[in-house]
Amino acid sequence: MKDNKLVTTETSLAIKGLQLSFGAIQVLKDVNIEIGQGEFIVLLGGSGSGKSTILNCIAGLLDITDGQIFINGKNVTWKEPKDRGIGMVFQSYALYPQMSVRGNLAFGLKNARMPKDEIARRIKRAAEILQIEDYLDRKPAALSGGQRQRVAIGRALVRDVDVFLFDEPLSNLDAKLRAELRVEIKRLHDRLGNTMVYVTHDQIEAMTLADRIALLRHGVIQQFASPAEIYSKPVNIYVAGFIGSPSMNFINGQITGREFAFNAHKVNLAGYDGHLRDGPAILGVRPEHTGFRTDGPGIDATVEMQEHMGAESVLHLRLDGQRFTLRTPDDTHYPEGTRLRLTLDISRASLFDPQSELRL
Amino acid sequence: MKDNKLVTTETSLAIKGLQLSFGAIQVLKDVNIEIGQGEFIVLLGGSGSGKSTILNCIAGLLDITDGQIFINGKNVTWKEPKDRGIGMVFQSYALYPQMSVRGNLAFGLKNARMPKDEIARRIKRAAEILQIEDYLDRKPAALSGGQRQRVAIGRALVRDVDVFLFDEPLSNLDAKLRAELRVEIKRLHDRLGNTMVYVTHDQIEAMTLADRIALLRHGVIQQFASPAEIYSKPVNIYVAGFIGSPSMNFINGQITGREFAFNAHKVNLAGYDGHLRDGPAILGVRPEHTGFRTDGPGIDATVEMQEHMGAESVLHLRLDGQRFTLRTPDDTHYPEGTRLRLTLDISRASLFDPQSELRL
Amino acid sequence: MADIAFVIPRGAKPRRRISSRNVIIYGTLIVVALYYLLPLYVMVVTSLKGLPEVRMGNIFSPPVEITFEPWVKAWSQACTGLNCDGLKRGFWNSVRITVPSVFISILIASINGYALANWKFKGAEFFFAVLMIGAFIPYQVMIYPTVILLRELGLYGSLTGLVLVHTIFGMPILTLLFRNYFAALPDELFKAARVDGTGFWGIYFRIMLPLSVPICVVAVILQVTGIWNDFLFGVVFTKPEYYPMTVQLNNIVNTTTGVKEYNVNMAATILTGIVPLVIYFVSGRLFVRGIAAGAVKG
Amino acid sequence: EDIEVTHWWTSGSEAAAVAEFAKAFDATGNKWVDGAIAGSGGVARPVMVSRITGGDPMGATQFNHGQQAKELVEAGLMRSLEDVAKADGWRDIVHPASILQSCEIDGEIYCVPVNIHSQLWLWLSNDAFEKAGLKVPTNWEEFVAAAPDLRKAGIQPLVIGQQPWQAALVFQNLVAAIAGPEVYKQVITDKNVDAVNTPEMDKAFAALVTARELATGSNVQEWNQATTMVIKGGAAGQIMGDWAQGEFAIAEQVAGKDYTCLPGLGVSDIVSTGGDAFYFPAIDDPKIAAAQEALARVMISPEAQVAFNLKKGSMPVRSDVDLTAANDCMRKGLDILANGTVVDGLDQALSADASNQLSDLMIQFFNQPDMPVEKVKESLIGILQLSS
Amino acid sequence: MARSNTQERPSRLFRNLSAKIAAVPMILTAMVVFVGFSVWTVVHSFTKSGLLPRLNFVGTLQYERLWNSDKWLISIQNLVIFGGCMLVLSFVIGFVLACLLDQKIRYEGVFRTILLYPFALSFVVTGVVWQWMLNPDFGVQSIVRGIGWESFAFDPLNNGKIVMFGVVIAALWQGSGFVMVLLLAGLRGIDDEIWKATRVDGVPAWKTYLFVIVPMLRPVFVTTLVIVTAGIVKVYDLVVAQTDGGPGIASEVPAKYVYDQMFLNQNLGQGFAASTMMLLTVAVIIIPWAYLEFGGKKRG
Ligand SMILES: Nc1ncnc2c1ncn2[C@@H]1O[C@H](COP(=O)(O)OP(=O)(O)OP(=O)(O)O)[C@@H](O)[C@H]1O
Ligand SMILES: Nc1ncnc2c1ncn2[C@@H]1O[C@H](COP(=O)(O)OP(=O)(O)OP(=O)(O)O)[C@@H](O)[C@H]1O
Ligand SMILES: [Mg+2]
Ligand SMILES: [Mg+2]
Repeated sequence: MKDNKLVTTETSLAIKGLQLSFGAIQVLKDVNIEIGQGEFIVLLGGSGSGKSTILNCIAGLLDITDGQIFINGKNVTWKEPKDRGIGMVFQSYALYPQMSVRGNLAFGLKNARMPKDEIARRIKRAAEILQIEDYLDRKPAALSGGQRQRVAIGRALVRDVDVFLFDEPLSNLDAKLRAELRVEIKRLHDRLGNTMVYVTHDQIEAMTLADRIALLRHGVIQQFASPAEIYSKPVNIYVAGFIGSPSMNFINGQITGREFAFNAHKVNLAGYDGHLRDGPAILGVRPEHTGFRTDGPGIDATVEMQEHMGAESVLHLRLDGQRFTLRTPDDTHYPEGTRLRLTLDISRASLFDPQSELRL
Repeated sequence: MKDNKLVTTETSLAIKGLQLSFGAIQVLKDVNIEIGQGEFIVLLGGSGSGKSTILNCIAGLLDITDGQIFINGKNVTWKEPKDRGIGMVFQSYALYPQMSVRGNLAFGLKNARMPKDEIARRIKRAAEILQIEDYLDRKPAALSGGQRQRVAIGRALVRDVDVFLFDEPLSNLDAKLRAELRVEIKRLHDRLGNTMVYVTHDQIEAMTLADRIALLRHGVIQQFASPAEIYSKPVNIYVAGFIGSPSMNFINGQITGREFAFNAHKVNLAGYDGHLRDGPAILGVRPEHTGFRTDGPGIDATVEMQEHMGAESVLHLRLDGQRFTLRTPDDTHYPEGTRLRLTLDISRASLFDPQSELRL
Repeated sequence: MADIAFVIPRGAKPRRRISSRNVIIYGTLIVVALYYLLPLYVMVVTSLKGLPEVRMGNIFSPPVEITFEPWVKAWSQACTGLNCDGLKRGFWNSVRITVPSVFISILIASINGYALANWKFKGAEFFFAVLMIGAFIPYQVMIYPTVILLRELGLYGSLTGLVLVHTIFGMPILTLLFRNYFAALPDELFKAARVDGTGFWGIYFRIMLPLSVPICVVAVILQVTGIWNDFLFGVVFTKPEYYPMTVQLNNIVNTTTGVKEYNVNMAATILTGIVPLVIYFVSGRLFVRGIAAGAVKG
Repeated sequence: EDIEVTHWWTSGSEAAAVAEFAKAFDATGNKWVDGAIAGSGGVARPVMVSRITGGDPMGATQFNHGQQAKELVEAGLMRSLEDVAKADGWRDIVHPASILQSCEIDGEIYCVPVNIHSQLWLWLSNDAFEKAGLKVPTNWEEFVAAAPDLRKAGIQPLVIGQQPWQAALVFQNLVAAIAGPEVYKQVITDKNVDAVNTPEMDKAFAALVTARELATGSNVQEWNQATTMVIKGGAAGQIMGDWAQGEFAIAEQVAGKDYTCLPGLGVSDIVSTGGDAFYFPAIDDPKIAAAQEALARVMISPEAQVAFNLKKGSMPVRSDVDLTAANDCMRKGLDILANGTVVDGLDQALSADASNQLSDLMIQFFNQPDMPVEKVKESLIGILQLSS
Repeated sequence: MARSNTQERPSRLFRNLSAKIAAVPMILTAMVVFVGFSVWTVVHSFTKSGLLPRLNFVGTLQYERLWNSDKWLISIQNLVIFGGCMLVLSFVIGFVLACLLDQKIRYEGVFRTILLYPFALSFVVTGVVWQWMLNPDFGVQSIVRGIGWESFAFDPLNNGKIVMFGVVIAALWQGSGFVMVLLLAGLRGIDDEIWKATRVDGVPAWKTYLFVIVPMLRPVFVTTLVIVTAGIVKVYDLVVAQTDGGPGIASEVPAKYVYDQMFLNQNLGQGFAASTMMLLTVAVIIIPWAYLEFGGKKRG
């Protein structure tokens, strides 16, 4: 799906058998990730799933319990954070409040005893890239949220590191700014070509930014694949439900041959991309992959509510007593009670085993 | 556009000539709003635009500098908050941490010396509506964010008030939960039919929830209209840019007769809904109202970047050296440098006067 | 007035200056403030009276004849044994004791707090808990072993020894303050500094210390007050050439035979208290702010 | 050589007395460095002990002679003055001998006694008796008999301050005067428990109950406040040591005219010894050692003794000096010292622990009108047993 | 566990070495001073040490004597009275004042300064001043009588039954301002929206303070409680300066008992026994608290 950047086969960052416990609580359970040079990886997951913990392990800010971490082929498991060739950007920006923007950018370089003119050169370059030249002498308190976050990125940028680590860098910003900075980070990645590991719980960010997404739950990676694959072929119900907004609709039923039966309805599974088997199953259909018309054949559903979003709308339906959502680029208003006929796009749907919750 | 609820002509809440200053700083400048019975009004605006201030004035939590406030026809300008018939839901939930959920719900009622069985009845009803029956005996600390926010709504609900006030009730929640609770609030409104005033800076919330949106900037209402109208006929450039994500594209040019000329291009303005006049103008086109094809006639643009979002994608283009965004339900990948031909949908576009920034 | 009741409410709520609420609030506060000020008033008034007037009159009556004699006497003439140079000598000793003690005790405690809040190592919490229990031990209990410790260190009777004692006994509360304060600072700041290649000391001196001004103010006030007012350690662990002002104050106030010169006592008392009072009056605002900034977060 | 001398003499007369020593010592070519700490022994003593045990001793330091410094001596922290004492024949010149014996540990002398305070005095306000229309009593019985009339006249018969040691002092007086010096020696000095239950002691205890009755209503804390009541005539009498004279002197009262002093409560001619002594920490520096010796000699020299004790209002430790300047009361004391019975003071006889316990016991007795004598006896026996 | 490219895991001891080195003063203080000295004290409490500490053991003799001593029993009783009054009153007064100051009043800074300044003074000063203020002849009592109320009697310092209340008055004067400031800081930390919520709910202010704010201030109360309690257990200077334990021994307190035994009575063993009892009490109160506060949860 993506090809605008060279993802070399050379691994830039490798995590092997990473385990981490806080006291008796095991937070990370055998995490394995290999990331290619220049790849943009997003760690996605709900709150407490262990995203920040993985990032802190990569950065060397947490002592791991077991496992190894390699950056550019070197084992850095026990290296100090500064010696790992990483830069990190935090949710709360974590700018040094008593230093000017310039001071913030220079801090790490001064620590590395870099010559003055080299520091100045790098700050100049970073400031240009991030368009923060005008604020270089301000204190962080005098900057807006977006500007602060840019400075925070700049702090990683000047250090000329191999791997950028972002811990929910945008979640303190409002929706509009978030969308803007998201684009900027993407441009930055296109321009710099560094490896980036980006933590977020926002699936839009994950979908738009990532070359590959690692979806975490309770410290276990559920799926590590490209956004398109995660979107279209979620490995299990959790992933399927997590990705996509509004969430995927799930329907309990029974597979018999090439047919899926639920309540009084039958759906033909021709075109389904997966391994069918007879027996109970759960059908997952995304709201945006459901067609409808006001009459004709199809599964019967009633409009309960409609959310208008300007360019599109979401219909909240009732289908045999269950809720069903449907998304359409069409903003026509359907009053409560309107009856619709649905058609499910089976080629883009997923079927799950109710026991193992895995995709068939 | 909406008709599923009776919006009577009777006003439920009226704000007349509201002014408010903190010391020398005038935060609200002559705000006038009339809200019908059962209407859902969203106050939308950037940070510091005065949204919370208006809400606090309605609630009686701030002493106003000038103006009058009527609730259900009664002048409540100098009334105590509790006597205004309002309920309020806060961003930080503001639950009483040491009381159980039940205690939180009952606290206000006990203060009003309501009989015990009536309190129990109301709590039961609210708990049912909000589906928090199972947590009634838990402390807020043992609840998730979404549950807490439900309890906070319940606290307003049990008081059986005429007007519900919400101050960014969802902004402490993560994206997924926010979408869910948004739907719930909408359902609640459908069910209760109370007047609701809802503050947010999230335009999606505003668009989906509101019967009418009051868009604020620097304490002045820019536009007070239905979401559809604000979306399709923004009164000025600020409103046009504020609503919609990604933002509307703005193109400087010249109107001559029924044509809009910019750079080397000419666009026919037939079908434009507004009063045209010759002279310089700014054309505003929403990303989702721009069609494209890979060849054929049309305005020439080059793909710079593409954001994939699963169900749709956003194309960041360069059009005569300027940035231009385009949103499409199509997720096909267009590599960087792909040349596209754009067609602008003038019937859904807006033209603005560069001086006054007002829509023509 | 009657028609006002019929005015339709509009505009700002008419704010009554003398509402019953305000009467209660300000009334209570003023009464309480007077109660708090009374002793100070008595001290000042008494110190400005001549001895006969003190003996005759009531302690609250203002001086009939203002005299600064008691102040002069307290400052430079009152005798302790054979030395009749008043509080003057002790004043400079107190400065010599207080300045390094305050500085060093705060430095050490802030390092402790920093290590506890940001660099947790095994057992750290245990040592801290012990320290907290130490805050409750009456100093009197510790005098004897401390004498032995100082003797073994060869610091007994020296200024260094006294500074050490103040550092040790100030440590529990100060460490608590700094630990809570640093724990309340965003963890990410600390992480960012580590990624930027700063070590333990670099982060401490260049990130944490500059950020701890509010809590340092609290610590300085607490320590200046505590150390300046200290009598026990000053007299037990040093020798006469280092005796702080409070020893002279004690000598003036506690002389048991002869006539009590109340006016001189009061003047001496005020003079002794003046340094902490000034520090407190100057930085009282910051004190409250600093406490709010983290000291009270359990 | 500079010698730092620590003491707790900070009041006017005390400081003046110390100055005499300093003057005399400086005249020997050495220098007296004053290290006064006010607030009586309670504040000063821990400082002194700490400094000595802390390894930073002063050149010389005051203690009440008796048992206070015994352990320091035993620990080898104090130097022996035996050589000086032998050479100068202190054992011959110091009178009474008991006062020097208090400085003796294992046959060696460790301190220089500098003065004698007798604690056994009853001070009466002539004014108060006049007001009540009474004759000034000449002994305890008369005083007790006068009490009801004094009360009627609104005068407090006996005033006792609330400091515990004042109560112990009253007890000491009653034992010495009413039970007699023999019994006093048995009970206090020898800690003979059996002697507590003698008829003589019963009389003393009865007097103690009487004293409690006489003292009811006295409402002062410090001893000098009590003395002030006597001076002003608000109270008729106070049992206090001879340092009370200082207060009368400052108030410009004349012995015999404005006030009357009755040694041994006017019952028997006794004085107690007790007082102050200087000890010299062991310092490993011959020059300082020499200076210490010089100081010791100065302190006990006749000239310094006269000068010091006149200022201090106490009696000299040697009988061979002439105190012509002494007033009426001090004369009485000196006479008894020369001819009468001498008993050990509490500090000499009891350990600090025991004497403070006694004080606590007595103040409790005085403050609790319902406390029976039996309880006092019992506790007294306990204290004596503990300290013997 | 065959690792190919394994780097040795550094020894636990040397991780965070700087931090450990920096903590050496704290560790030494904790272990040598607070633990070491306490152990030393406990050991010597079983000896007959007099003026100097010695290891001449006498079993529990000192404890028997301690618990047979009226003075000690009175000290304990006084500490309980003093501590109870101080805790209750300083919190009530401190909290009421904090609430008053929290009303967005004018001249808040002035009032706050006035209420807090006694804190900058030493206990000795406080003791002396209040000894004076409470003197029946020219203090409060004489003033009240002077203005006409002849029978007014308030003479705590000369009345053994109520002398502790005289001490409490002085201690409150000095300490309640500090409690007030701590609680005020806590009040300022409370989310504004809670206040709004209670106003919308129609809860009267006093009820809000009592039922909503006080429970929310729990951590602040705990910290304040620790500081105040530490001060109460240690109370010494104030009593010495104000009453010197009098009248008689009516206002003795444990710290003074310890001091007097060690330095006046020259009976270190007894002083150490009393110290041990105090240490024990402190430990019984504090250790559970410290465990809950610092042992249980990870971050402060
Ligand atoms: N210092 C710590 N001590 C104990 N448990 C911890 C610690 N830090 C994190 N945890 C636990 O580890 C788990 C993972 O935490 P982590 O911060 O990595 O989550 P996250 O995915 O980043 O969540 P969020 O989106 O909320 O930031 C959580 O359950 C958390 O409670
Ligand atoms: N108590 C106050 N004193 C002075 N200025 C205030 C006060 N409260 C608010 N303001 C100012 O009033 C303006 C409007 O504030 P308000 O809280 O209403 O904004 P808002 O629209 O709710 O913003 P946000 O989205 O950040 O909550 C801001 O500029 C703010 O700085
Ligand atoms: Mg996280
Ligand atoms: Mg707001």
